[in-house]
Amino acid sequence: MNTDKRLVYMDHAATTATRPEVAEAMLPYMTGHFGNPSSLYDLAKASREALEEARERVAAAIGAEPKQVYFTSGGTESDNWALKGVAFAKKEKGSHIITSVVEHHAISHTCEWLEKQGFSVTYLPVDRFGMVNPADVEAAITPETILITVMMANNEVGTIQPVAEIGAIAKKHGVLFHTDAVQAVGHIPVDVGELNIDLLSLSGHKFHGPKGTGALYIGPGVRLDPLMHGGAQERGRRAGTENVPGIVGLGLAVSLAVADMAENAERLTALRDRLTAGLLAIPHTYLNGHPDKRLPNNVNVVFEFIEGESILLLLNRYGIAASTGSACSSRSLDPSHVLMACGLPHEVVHGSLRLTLGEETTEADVDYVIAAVKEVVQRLRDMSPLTPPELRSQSIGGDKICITRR
Amino acid sequence: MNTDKRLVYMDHAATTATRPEVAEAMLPYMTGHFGNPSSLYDLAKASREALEEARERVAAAIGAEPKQVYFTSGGTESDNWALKGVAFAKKEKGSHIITSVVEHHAISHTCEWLEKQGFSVTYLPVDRFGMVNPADVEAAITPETILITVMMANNEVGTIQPVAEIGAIAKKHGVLFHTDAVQAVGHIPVDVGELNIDLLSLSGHKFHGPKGTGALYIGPGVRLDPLMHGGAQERGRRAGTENVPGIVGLGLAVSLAVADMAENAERLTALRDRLTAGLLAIPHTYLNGHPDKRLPNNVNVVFEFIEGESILLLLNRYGIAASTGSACSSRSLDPSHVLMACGLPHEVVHGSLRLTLGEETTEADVDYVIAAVKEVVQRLRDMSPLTPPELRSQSIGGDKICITRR
Amino acid sequence: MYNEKVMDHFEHPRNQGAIEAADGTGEVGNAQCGDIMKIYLKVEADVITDVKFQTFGCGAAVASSSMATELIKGRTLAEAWELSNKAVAEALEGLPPQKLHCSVLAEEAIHTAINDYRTKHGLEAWEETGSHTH
Amino acid sequence: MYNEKVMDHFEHPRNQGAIEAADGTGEVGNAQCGDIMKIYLKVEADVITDVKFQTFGCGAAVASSSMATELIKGRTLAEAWELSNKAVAEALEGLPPQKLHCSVLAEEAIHTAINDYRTKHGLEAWEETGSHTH
Ligand SMILES: Cc1ncc(COP(=O)(O)O)c(C=O)c1O
Ligand SMILES: Cc1ncc(COP(=O)(O)O)c(C=O)c1O
Repeated sequence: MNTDKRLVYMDHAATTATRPEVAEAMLPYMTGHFGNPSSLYDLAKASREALEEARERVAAAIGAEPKQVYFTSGGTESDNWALKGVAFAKKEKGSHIITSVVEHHAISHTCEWLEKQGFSVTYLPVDRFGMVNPADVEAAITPETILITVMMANNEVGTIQPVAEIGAIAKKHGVLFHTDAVQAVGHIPVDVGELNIDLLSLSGHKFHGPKGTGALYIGPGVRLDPLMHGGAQERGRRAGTENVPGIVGLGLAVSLAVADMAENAERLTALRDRLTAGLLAIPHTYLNGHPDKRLPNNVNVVFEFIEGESILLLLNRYGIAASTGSACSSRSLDPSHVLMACGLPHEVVHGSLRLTLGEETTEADVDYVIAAVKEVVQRLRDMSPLTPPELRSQSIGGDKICITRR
Repeated sequence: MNTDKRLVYMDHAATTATRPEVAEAMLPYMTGHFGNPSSLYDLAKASREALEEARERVAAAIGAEPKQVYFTSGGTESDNWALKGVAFAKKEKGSHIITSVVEHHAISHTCEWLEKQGFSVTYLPVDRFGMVNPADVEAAITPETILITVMMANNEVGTIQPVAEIGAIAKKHGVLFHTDAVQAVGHIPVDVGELNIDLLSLSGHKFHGPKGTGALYIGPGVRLDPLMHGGAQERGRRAGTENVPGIVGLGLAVSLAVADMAENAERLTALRDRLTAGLLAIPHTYLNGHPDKRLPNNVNVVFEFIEGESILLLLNRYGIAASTGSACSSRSLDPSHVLMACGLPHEVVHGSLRLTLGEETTEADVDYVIAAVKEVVQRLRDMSPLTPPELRSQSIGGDKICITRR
Repeated sequence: MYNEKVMDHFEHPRNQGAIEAADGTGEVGNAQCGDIMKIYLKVEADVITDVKFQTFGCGAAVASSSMATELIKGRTLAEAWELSNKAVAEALEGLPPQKLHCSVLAEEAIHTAINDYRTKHGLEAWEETGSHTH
Repeated sequence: MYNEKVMDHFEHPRNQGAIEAADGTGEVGNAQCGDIMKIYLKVEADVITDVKFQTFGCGAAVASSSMATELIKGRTLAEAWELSNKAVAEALEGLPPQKLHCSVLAEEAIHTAINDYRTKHGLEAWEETGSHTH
């Protein structure tokens, strides 16, 4: 086993480090300018101004107006708010929601809960690349439909959905359109106007902003109940003392992410493709998600005959941080619903590996990961009862696993 | 006008500065140990351990077990979750909730929303000190009652409710008991066991912890629906990537607050009483809230004939940060529902001033504030058409206001 | 929350006080809503030679009273009648939306004071046109 | 998530591999659930003289296989039959609750292999008592 103590973080879709300059920008609002922004004394002025500057920054990043941006505690809250908020506000008008089978649990579990409250939900299928067909969206619309929610980019397989087409359909039928853009904002261009988006969720820690911060874009004329009832913060729509330091960090992080986005995306796409090619050179390995309509930083593959948690544990020994859709590594013990929805058989889903790159990822990292994965996959295939003989390693001794022949 | 640029922060019930050592403790979890705690690679270990250490600290502060503590984004979320969570989980069993008229809006507005969803809510009255009568709680219980929610200490008038008695009644009748302890934790002793509490809300920024952090204590056997659906974080009860730095800060802050609590409370009580006495020496001035069953740091008075926003604006010129229950300073333009509930007439409510002290408050601060308030009250009374002649100042010239006689 | 002009008029109110034996007075608002404004007029030959105010209310209420009295001092009653709440708010370089009603109060207090003067002098009260800008 | 003992057995699995012409083999689990364990036994005079495993599964599955094979090596079949999943988990100094089923799998794989040996040798298969500790 390789004992190189290099650290290669390839789980940027899970979370990212807060940029040092973002953390630094937050500090003054923790200890010094700590005033409650809604107070009228001078101490509150700095927090109030910082709040509004952050709102402008988030708005600019998604082509919105500042007053359409509402701060939340993260992507999960934004998703819950959008869905429950619209559902409860519109329940007199209708009770049907359209979504897809590849949404994040923040959407799908919310939909399931709403079903228990009497709403009906259509879960649209996807093709083998994880892509929703806009025609399916249109076909699912009924007079009862109050909301369509389809994510902008998938967190597991990286597939970018045809959001513009879905937005146009929603508009044509006068149905509200929400998109979970948690994996998209800061990574690919997002413009709520061009895409006909009524509601959009984003989360700070996915683009080197602070954890526990997010926002919901609410377009003009959209009515929704609060998820957080209480004080009159956020123009009465989202109660709770504002997390000013977090919001400042979110604002700065999104600005920085968007500023470097095009350049970064180009570099990451090249690295992504290099990594993909390297991994697909391993026999019985397949790419998940769309070959090119995908996030610039996402690689997701399956290796036949082996299980993902084992892959992660061994990669960890190489200092590589990654993720899998295997049931064994999820707390719910269910295999990835996204990979299943793409048509992968159960047993293969367990052998998936997601590697998501970031700004600091280098070509050397990619090559190191390719080499490590090769070793790990071989080692586990040697151990697996499923591996066909021709894939087993013949080497004996060393740290390698050897097949006992008697 | 006094131009002394001293800064006296007396709005600790609104929010507090994050302690420098708390902010410092958070930093490593932003930039270095940023791993998602649910991942299985080494990078996640530090965040996971920090999370569990914080959970132990919060649990210790309220006499709970770590596994009964669930992290949230603040007091508002905890309140919303407790109420909506129990309501939706128990709606088959019953649909009646008991609360008081002096709750924070995070409770009262949530109750109003639940009424729209078909639940019925009893809003118990309070006496002139803002105190709920436990006998009223017992009398309000019906076979339909699923939840009693009464706050531990009031954020406006500081009155400490008879939570132990209410808890005992709830237990006797087998009804769940939630308490909003946002103003209590870190300020007065709280023990969920002794008080028979099933659910308890707390918020980090009220005891020098970070904004955007909070927790909900959920006692054994309590069933409630999630407010945040999504990932399996917080043992599947509260979804969303954990705000590790915030949680670390919350944990440290609550430990520090509780460690100094008894000592601080004693010192603050003396300062509070000195401030109260100084202010009550102003004619036509009355204390709001309970004379001694009140938070050690809370002073709330009304001055007849003048309006609170004006008081705050002038105090701000003295560098004093305070708050009022006047409608004019609330975004909703409603006067304090708490003061109204205590039986104060509308016109008097507008003249209320809340001063909430903190660790750094000195006797000199208190004396300075007394002197400043005297000047401000006189100045505004001189301007008011309601002020009886004997209360008007006779002085002419200077920065004082003079009555024109022709 | 308030701009500098408003804060200046709040902190250094012009014409604050009462006029004993005023020729016209007008009091509007009520304590329940948190705003009472009282205007005192001294009138000579149809011209407002002096004006004072007393106000119970928020910063915007005080500033509106101060500005409104400044704007009508030395004007004829007819001119003063034309002073709109909008003009008061504009002279203050803007008020927060939820505080515009304070400028309305100033307009109403002046109207009430003028009509008090008119009726005391046997003249017909002028009628409100009811075109406040909120 | 896993303790050091588990990680040690996962990273350095004992008795991993296959035995050609084994006297008894047992395969349990299925790929759909993400766990398959296969045990190979070499038996001489009722004693397990050699044992190997192949496992498709998570860290706990591999570690359980490794530990279970260690525990039965050199034991009689009757002794090996008595090995409970609990004993495997304890020997590993504990498994996360959601991973206890991996130790059950190891117990089952051994039972299957033993009965394979027994039936091949014309003996009656032993019966499961069904007392796994989950
Ligand atoms: C697509 C998607 N939606 C929602 C979320 C939830 O965001 P958060 O964990 O910030 O609440 C995530 C990430 O976890 C995500 O990838
Ligand atoms: C009694 C009480 N409950 C709830 C809250 C809401 O807490 P937060 O603003 O942290 O959401 C507050 C403070 O604002 C409060 O004082």
